[in-house]
Amino acid sequence: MNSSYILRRVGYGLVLMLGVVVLNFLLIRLAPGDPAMVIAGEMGGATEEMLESIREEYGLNKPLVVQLGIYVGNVLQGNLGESFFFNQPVASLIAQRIGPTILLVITAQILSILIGVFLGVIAARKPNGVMSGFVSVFATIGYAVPVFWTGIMLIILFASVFPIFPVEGMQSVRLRGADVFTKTLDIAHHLILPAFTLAIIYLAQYARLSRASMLEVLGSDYIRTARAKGAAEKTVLFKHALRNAALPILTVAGLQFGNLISGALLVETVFNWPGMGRLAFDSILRRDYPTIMGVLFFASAMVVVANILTDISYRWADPRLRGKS
Amino acid sequence: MKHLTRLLGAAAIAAGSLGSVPAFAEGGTLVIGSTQVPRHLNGAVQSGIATAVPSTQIFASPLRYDENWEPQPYLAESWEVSDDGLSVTLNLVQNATFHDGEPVTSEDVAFSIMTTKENHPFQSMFAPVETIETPDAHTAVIKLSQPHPALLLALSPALAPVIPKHIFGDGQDVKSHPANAAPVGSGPFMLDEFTAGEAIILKKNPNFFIDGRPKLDEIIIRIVQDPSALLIAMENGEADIYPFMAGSQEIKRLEKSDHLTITDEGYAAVGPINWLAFNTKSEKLSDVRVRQAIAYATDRDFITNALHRGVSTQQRGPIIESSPFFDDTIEAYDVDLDKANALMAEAGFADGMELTIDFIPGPREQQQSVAEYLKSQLKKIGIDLTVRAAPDFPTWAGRVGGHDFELTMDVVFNWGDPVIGVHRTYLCSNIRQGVIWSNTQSYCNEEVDEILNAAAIEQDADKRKELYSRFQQIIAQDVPIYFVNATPYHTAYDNRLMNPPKGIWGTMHPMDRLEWSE
Amino acid sequence: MTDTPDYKAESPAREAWRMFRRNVPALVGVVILSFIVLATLYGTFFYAGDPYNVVWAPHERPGVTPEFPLGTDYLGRDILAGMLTGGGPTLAVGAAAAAITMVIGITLGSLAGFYGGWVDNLLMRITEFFQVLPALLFAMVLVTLFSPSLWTIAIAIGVVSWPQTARLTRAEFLRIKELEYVTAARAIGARNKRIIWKVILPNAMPPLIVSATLTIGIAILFEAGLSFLGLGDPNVMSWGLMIGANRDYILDAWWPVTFPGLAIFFTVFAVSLIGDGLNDAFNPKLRER
Amino acid sequence: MTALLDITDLKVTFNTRYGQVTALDGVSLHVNAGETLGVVGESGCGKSITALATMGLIPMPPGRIAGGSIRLAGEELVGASPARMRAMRGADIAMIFQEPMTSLNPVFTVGDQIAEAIMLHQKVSADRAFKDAVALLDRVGIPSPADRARDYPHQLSGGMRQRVMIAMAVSCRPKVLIADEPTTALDVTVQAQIFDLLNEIQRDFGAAIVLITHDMGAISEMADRVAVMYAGRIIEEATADDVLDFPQHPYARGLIDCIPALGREEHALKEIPGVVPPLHLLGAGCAFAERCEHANDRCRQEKPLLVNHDHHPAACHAVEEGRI
Repeated sequence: MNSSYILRRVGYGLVLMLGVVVLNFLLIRLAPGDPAMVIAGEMGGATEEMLESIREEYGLNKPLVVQLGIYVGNVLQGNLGESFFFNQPVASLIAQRIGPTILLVITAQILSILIGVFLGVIAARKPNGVMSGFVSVFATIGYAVPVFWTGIMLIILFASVFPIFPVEGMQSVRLRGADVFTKTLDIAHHLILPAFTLAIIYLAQYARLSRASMLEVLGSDYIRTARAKGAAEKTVLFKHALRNAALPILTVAGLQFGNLISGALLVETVFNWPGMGRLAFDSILRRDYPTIMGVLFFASAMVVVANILTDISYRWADPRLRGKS
Repeated sequence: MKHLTRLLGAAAIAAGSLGSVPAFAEGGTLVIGSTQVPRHLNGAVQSGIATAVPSTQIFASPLRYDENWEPQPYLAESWEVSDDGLSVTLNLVQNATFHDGEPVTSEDVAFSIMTTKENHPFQSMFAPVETIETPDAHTAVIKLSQPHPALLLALSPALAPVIPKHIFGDGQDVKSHPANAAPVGSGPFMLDEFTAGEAIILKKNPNFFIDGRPKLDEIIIRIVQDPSALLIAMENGEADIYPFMAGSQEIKRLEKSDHLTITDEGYAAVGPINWLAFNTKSEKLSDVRVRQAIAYATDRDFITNALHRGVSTQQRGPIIESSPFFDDTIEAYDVDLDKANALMAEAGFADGMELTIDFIPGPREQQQSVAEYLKSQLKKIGIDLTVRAAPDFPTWAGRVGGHDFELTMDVVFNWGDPVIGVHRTYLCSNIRQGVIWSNTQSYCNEEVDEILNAAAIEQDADKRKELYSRFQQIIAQDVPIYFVNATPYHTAYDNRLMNPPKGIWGTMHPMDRLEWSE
Repeated sequence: MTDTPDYKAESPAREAWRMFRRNVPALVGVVILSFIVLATLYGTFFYAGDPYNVVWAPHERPGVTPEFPLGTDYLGRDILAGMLTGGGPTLAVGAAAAAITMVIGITLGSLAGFYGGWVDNLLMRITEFFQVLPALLFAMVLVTLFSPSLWTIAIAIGVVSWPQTARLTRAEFLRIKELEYVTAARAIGARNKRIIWKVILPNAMPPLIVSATLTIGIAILFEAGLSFLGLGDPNVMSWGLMIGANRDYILDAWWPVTFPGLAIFFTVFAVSLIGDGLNDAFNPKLRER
Repeated sequence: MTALLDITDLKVTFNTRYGQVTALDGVSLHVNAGETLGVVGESGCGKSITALATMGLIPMPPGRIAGGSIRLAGEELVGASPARMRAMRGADIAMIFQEPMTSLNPVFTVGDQIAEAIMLHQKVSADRAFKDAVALLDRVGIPSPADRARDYPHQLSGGMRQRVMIAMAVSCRPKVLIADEPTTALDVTVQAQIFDLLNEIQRDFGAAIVLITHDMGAISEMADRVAVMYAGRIIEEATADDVLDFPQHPYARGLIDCIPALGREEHALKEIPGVVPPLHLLGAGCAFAERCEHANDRCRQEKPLLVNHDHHPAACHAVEEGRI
């Protein structure tokens, strides 16, 4: 892999992030409503002097460009400001929550790719078979179900009918003193429903995509070559075909990451998952602008990182792209 | 996949069995479920139940109250009110220390009360306090500009936490002080971990100044904003106590749980009143007959019995009905559509009118549902009501605080003494633009001001009661507010909990006596 | 197979229509969607009822009281009335958002694809930038900042969804502009505007039509998500709003959230069946496999 | 002596959206050890289907072998178990495809792809197989084979890739090597090199080669015998010299006329008018009738059979009747 490519890619990612910072700032400052009023409201009411001192304190009375400069400068130093609501650094609020979100998103991503691709490959073997039909129907269904509704239905189901999975939270508070193994299992147990809920949409899409991609690849000449060599069907399918069919899947996986984060926002809200999505939602309701901006920043950063990783792994997976820019 | 399921299934059983073990023979953990998110943990500068519950565990205060509204010693082992009512002497315990080992002195008490006076939204609590003298390390003398009978109640844990001067007195603004999220107090529990918006973990203060307390080892306040999720947690034993539960579905559902007890005790001092407020300065509502018509058109019975499914109780006046000051002879405005229509016609609105109603975002059943009910009910007297939903609290507070509303549903607490929680709503002097829960109705009646100011300094309980009676009669006539119901706060707790928080302050009170029966 | 070349010459549109007509799932989609659209348009003529009115005891189960076949919600409001009234805004926002998405996406995508060079570069950088922002989060912020109404919701959804359309349009333009008939059009001196609108765009339409169809589905899901979170227009009954409003009571009453959820599901399901059908119809070779 | 590969009356059908079509309609071919059989015809005439059928690579469905037999060294392949077919493919019978560009898997190195073929049929270590692959690359004339073996297909030129394909095909010393238009996609100079290589390989390994092509020039260079196919049938079969010098069937004549060769300058270069009709539109008569200047009513109504004239069979009524 050539490192100058990675550097360039990372550099471009940083430029995108700078764009996100500027956009965030402008959006929120240009929006109607006086942030000082909001801060004061959270503190329990305000007089005009209080508003003035808040403006002073938060730099709200400076010209917009100056405010932007200050904000960008602060972000560059890793300072995302203080939450209006919690009076705590936004960075530390997010630090507490980014882990659960990544855990949820990555788990859902892996689940959906593994199961989806497996179903898709099976379906591609017999393009007109029962499995193929099932994958098509299932993909359309999975795509059409609102993710929050799936979550609610699962809660109804597992809260009262089959109470075998926890339906809210990430860990059981009772296990605070437990050993790492028990805690890990506990988190995994809590993770099942949210991760599955989130995975289901993408799972269906991956199944459909990998079916199409496999069909395309299976019709190609090199698959015929592999068969002509006398390779077994399993080898043909999982070695020769899947390696090639995986390329578009990888691309989509990278593109889906942003959507996955959006979905995580709903899923976290439904399952009371202590992640960034819920922080975003709560902060929007509280008009806690610094926190909203911080979450948008980090969520975008996650997408940028995911995109860079996708690009790099795509180059790794497709030798034709190695060494090109 | 199969293996994984089995493994997790096993873990589920393991976790489940661990989860059902409530506590150990001694000490143990109490998990409090809360739907409210505290901004921070310092009750000296932040009102509201979300902050008060943890704050009262972390910070001790001069006095505490028993179930009968009787003050009890706490940081002050004794106290004395001068005959003229202008000074209150607190004699502090000798052995109290903050969690960092520093002793609690009269300096800290003086600093705390003055800080609260300056920063707490309830300005009437300590408004008459002029100075606090500290003749020695364990004596504080509060000097008042006028008699202030409400002061003793204001020295409760929920309203007057004693905060360490050596931490909060460093010159930073106490409202946004970093220590608010990592407070050091002298209460029975100390902060172990605070994950904003998620959980507050408190552990036993081993050096608590009351011997043998607290009984519990640990209190975990879990914030679960979705009430359904909290219900499930209560049913599964993932949480032990759920205070400030107001939804009929929650109450009715948890009543069915064998391992839980449901009570509506523990909210006497809170005095939460759910009401319909009128902007008396708005064009159409400045006519008292319109306000009366709306009052007569509203069916309080329907709201409490059908809408709230019988869990809430009626509230007819500005002082909570459970308070000794409540006067039950006032006009209650029981539903009477004929009278309502007649009043509308008299006011010149026989052809009806258009109005808007806001509601405070909160428990849906108490606020939004009532607003939506009014939309369909007021149609009967020709009022076309538009519900103006606010997506969030700041939006609503902006409208109502900015007097940009006609009707709004709101919930306001009495906070024990009328001086603290009632006066603020009716005094002409408290019509303050931009301040929520001030006199946002812009109601001004000089006679009411006179009565309230007299009641604030009246030290004779009977005379004070009489003054409040007159106040309630006038309010009933002027209808700046139509009182709907007492918010039906209930607490659900595990049956095995001993000494559950049923005092006048409920869970906004140190839980040092709580213990598990096993 | 190479041994079965297609001899019959048919106009592409006719061919597509013929293929579509034979596509059973797509026809199922058309039937479901027509039913839903008719029900939201005319349902209230047959089943009058104000969805805001408290008409009965709260949480009446469906099928118990004949007047309220789908039961009542937490306030005692008629769920069926809500379903019939709530579909209109949901569908309208979906369609409007898809239209906005297509307009932005096609405009930027065709400019980028047609002109190439720095225009393409700039527009694609902008597109990438928008793709970095998590769409729902960004839409939430937009809706909250500019106060929720059907229009702001539609615009917010459009603003976050266009990049994909832009990329698709660009790719089509890049492909088509190299084809002989475009060269021919240039040769006879057609102006750029004409080539973009009259020559290339019509030929790029098939994948764009498919994409537009799917965008409607995505937009409906978006609207539902926003309403569910309480960020929709609170004064307009919509399916998402019904789910969000009744969510607190799911342990006691499953029906007030289930029915609107099913309605959203069937709408999006039908739309995507139609989209798939169109896709197959425009690309008959894919279907052969 | 029995032929090494003997195809008799092979019939292959496909289900398409136009209904069932017959892609091969009674094809019979044979090739002996060390011999090269050329199979010629325009695209779509069934040459590739014949090759794929022989390899057992007809996609089923939609394809189906409706009748006939394929024998390799006496063993019947039609109806052989998939496992048996797999064991034979690549080992006893191998194939080189038309498109070296796309016939190699883009994500594996060429060395790995050859080594895989070796390991599929011989019990050798991966190391050994790779070394053998390098040797094979050397054998097919690829310079610095050890380095090239670690290259991916896209890093090689078309000619190189075809050499790789050949190396892969001969890696297990197959008895029969089917070369399906092995040079079509290549430059003329490279074509000649590939043919030389095939000839050498045949000498060294003694394989029978079935060379499928539409290029009569290739036939003249490589083939011992030639079978001409049209619309799923063999319409003429003879030694290469016979067919090239004395083509019988009007279609074969047309093909020969297309060759721009020395010594035939008196003919202007001709094209056969029209195209091969789609299989689903085939009527009862001779499939070539629509394009044939000699066609009469009989031609349009009755399918001509392959009739032996002086060891030079052709399926044409006109030839049979002596009209041409």
